Amino acid sequence: MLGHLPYALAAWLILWGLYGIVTSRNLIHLVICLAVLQTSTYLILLAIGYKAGAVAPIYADMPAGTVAVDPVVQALMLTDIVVEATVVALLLAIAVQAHERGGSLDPARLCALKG
Amino acid sequence: MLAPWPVALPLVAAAFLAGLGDKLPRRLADAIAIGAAAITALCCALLLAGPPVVYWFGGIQPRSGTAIGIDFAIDANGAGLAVLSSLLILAALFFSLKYFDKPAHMFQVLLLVFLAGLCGFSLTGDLFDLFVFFEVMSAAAFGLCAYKSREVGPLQGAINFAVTNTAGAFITLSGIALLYSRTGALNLSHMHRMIAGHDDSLVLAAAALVCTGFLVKAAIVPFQFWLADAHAAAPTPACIVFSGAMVEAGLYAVARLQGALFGLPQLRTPLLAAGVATCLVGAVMCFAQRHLKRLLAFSTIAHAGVILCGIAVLEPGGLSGAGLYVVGHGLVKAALFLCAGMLLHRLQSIDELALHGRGREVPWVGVLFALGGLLLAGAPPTAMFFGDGAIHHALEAHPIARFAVTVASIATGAAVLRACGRIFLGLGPREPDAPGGGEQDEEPETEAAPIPWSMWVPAAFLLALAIGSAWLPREHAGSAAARMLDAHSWATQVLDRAQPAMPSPPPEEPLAKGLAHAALTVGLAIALALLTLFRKRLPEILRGPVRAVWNPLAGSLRALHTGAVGDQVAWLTLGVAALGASLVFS
Amino acid sequence: MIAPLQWLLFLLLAVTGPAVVLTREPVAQAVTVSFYGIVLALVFFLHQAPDVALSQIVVGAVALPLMILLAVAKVKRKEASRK
Amino acid sequence: MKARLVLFGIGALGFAAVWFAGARKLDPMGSYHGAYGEILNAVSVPERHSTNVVSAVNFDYRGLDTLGEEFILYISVVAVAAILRKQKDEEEEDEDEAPTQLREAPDSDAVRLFGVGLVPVTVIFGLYMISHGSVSPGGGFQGGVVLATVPLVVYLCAGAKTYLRIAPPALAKGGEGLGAAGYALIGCLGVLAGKKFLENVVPLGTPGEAWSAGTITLLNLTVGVAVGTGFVELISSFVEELLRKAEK
Repeated sequence: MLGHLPYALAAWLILWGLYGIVTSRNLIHLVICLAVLQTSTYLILLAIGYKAGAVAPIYADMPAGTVAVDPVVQALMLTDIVVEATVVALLLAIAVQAHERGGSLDPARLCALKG
Repeated sequence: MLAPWPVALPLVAAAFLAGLGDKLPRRLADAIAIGAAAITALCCALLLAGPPVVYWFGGIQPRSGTAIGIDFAIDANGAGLAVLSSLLILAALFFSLKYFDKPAHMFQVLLLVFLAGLCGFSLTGDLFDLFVFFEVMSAAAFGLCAYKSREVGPLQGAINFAVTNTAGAFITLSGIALLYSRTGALNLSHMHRMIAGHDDSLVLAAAALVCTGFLVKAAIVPFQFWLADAHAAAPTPACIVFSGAMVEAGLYAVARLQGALFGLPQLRTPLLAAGVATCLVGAVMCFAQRHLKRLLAFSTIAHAGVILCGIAVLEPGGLSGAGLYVVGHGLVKAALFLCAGMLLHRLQSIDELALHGRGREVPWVGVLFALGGLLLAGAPPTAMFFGDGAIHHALEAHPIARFAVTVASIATGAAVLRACGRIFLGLGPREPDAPGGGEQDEEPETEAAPIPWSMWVPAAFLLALAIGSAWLPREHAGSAAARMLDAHSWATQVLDRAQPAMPSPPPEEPLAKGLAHAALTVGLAIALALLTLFRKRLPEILRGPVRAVWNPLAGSLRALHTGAVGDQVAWLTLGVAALGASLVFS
Repeated sequence: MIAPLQWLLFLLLAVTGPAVVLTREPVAQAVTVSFYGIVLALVFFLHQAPDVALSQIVVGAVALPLMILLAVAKVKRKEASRK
Repeated sequence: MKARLVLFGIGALGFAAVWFAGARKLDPMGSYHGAYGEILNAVSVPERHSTNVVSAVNFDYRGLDTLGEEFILYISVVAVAAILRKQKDEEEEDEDEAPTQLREAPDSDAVRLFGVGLVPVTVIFGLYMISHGSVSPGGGFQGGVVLATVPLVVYLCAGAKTYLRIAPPALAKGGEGLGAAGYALIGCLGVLAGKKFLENVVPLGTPGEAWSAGTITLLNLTVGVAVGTGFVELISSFVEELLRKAEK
């Protein structure tokens, strides 16, 4: 059962991220909550590809055949991290611009402004 | 050999344009963008005409049944969606030539990357690659939506769009991770072999999570709230691709995953229920709009519901109907959006009531618009007409879904025809300019000017294509749909390099039945449009009960569409939970 | 078998994640999210994912907080010039 | 807000229940045994001469994903620049606004000295990471971000004018396009050689050395260029108006 705790932790982070977005009154804060939501996916991937007692999949100083953890999930996590960084940058830019045009970072007030 | 180009070509062109765009003469930059999209369309069309192909990137073939590289597994459905996308992007590129006052090569770059994302998304045979291209498409779409960054509306729409879709995408990714842990594979066919026959709660929960992101993109109830805010505010050339191809891409992914990977009959009930709800919500909301682009956006939601109903029966008949419907709907809806864009360009407004009678200045736009409305209601001859018939045929055993699909056709057609009658014929009384529920007129992108050829030609071209699509080989679509749902034959082709025979197409609905049905929906749509326009002339005894039902119905639905991103994400959470619970706990 | 240090880090994640969400002030959040990013990177490093840990450090602990601060600074500049 | 929280609460409970029902069927953490990873761990050194298997997966076996990833980054940078750009007419209006403080070089010699010392170390570290992506942890992405911090350090230690001198906007933009297009063009090399797109057709070299693993190293390089210039452009987009003033 203990080995399943990382998966529960991932769900915990997903729900906190969603909670943050649902209750946010500031777009910059909201975007960071989205980033927290995303970190949960790193955790699931990490937990899935981990093998107890194995080494990192880097064979520079290791004989071939040494047991290593799954390299695929790590490749997926790298892609995931880049996606996170860029989506966050894009959303922050939109938020800043919305503040510039609408004078507020509060999603509720922007909504009202739009009419 | 053609397989990589629909992705590689637009990307290289986009990078080239973005790096050098402001140094090149405007004409040359335009030519490069349009040329790249045209060649992409050609490549996809050749792929569509050929048999299903599997292309392994890097030449990395599967080893003893284990896929190691990434493949494009191309069939008629995927290639067809890619052709549709590239045609719409082509129309968007033409339309945008004179749409912005300033040179818009950044807009072209965004469109080209969007195209590459759509193509990769429709062709790939790898689950994680599907997610990557989904994000390519999304990132470009967010940029397109916020392109008019001087107004609050588009920015607010882009925030709702980006936040809900990104949250959905991460939920999809968590589902992908769960599936990976079970199967140790990412190739769709390989994964299918690992989970076939083991549909325990892990696979069911993962299926719900994976589908969520795509259903958000497809604007299926209760994930639909973002769509109208984004589609109505985005620049018109972007709208046509959003409504005509992006929403459909989400549905395509659901069908593809069900066909090649899950094969879960349990998905039928929740998807049908969601489809019915989407048809009805979209129909009511569409009819209640006066902002033309919002009206068209909500009609897209209704039609997405129709397509989902076709997919959800999980039978070749319904799926091939959905495929034809996607083609017809995409072309018609894109033409309608272009008409709305021309009105905005020429008359500087997009509000149905404010434009009362003013459309007489541009009668040709009216003709295109009316034609689009009739085709949207299901009039022959388009692929949409045949698709509608096939979906009805497949829904024989589901009377509620049939009813919802019919309502969606009638209401959306009637809404477009009503707007058409009011704007271009000046029908009906001039309405008092009541502050309409949350819709503001849109700031035009240009000074009022005559409509250039680069705007009306794409619209007419798309409608002509829509009519031409009636002659698409329907048996081909039918057997492609049967093939799409046959995970086993996919797996032998992808992993064992066998070339399985094409299955025979499902039986078709008799044409007479389809024509009778179309006459009914189109007739009712016209009648409904006229009744709404001249409702003041009806006796109060008829108007009273209608008002008593309609006003609270439309009012409460409108009240749910608050446009607040927090509400939308709360609905999203509820939607995932409902979808997951209906699969896992049934 | 998972060592106590790993459990400790997981616990830290379970606490700092909500802490980032509950920090409502963006500048303060840039600090908490940076800390959270470092904890994540440590988790990755301990679980034999050095490549990912490096990415996480450069993105989660440097680039992300930096972008937040830039965005906040731009918003503040605008507000100052409005007054 | 209250209705929203109730809605979310129900959804969250349902989500947790679905997640629990699914995740309890997972193998506990630490017991991975998938065939995919095992095969890749076994073949990537002999086949691709890349001792960093993650790099081999990212840039070779699953190279198409990284092409997509590269363009996600690229298009986001383009979109950020398009969204935050200012129109000419607005800039003139802005002239009347309260003067915003321009970042000049700091007075303290210690800060400048620190910057001077930091820059070469960062550059070398970044370049090492990019070029050794196929050997040891790191690669184009991580190295690119590290390199992108160099202009930032310059901006903080030597002011906006020097920043513009070492990272002129045209260079950043061109470098970005070059890096992004470069990935796709290296992919085309395979087709030119009569093989498949993204096929590793460049001589592989000796495992463990910097320029080994064929296209993996080349692709790392293009990613390094694209990511480095991309992040510089992102930063520039956010401080655009300050840079404009420095230019005048």
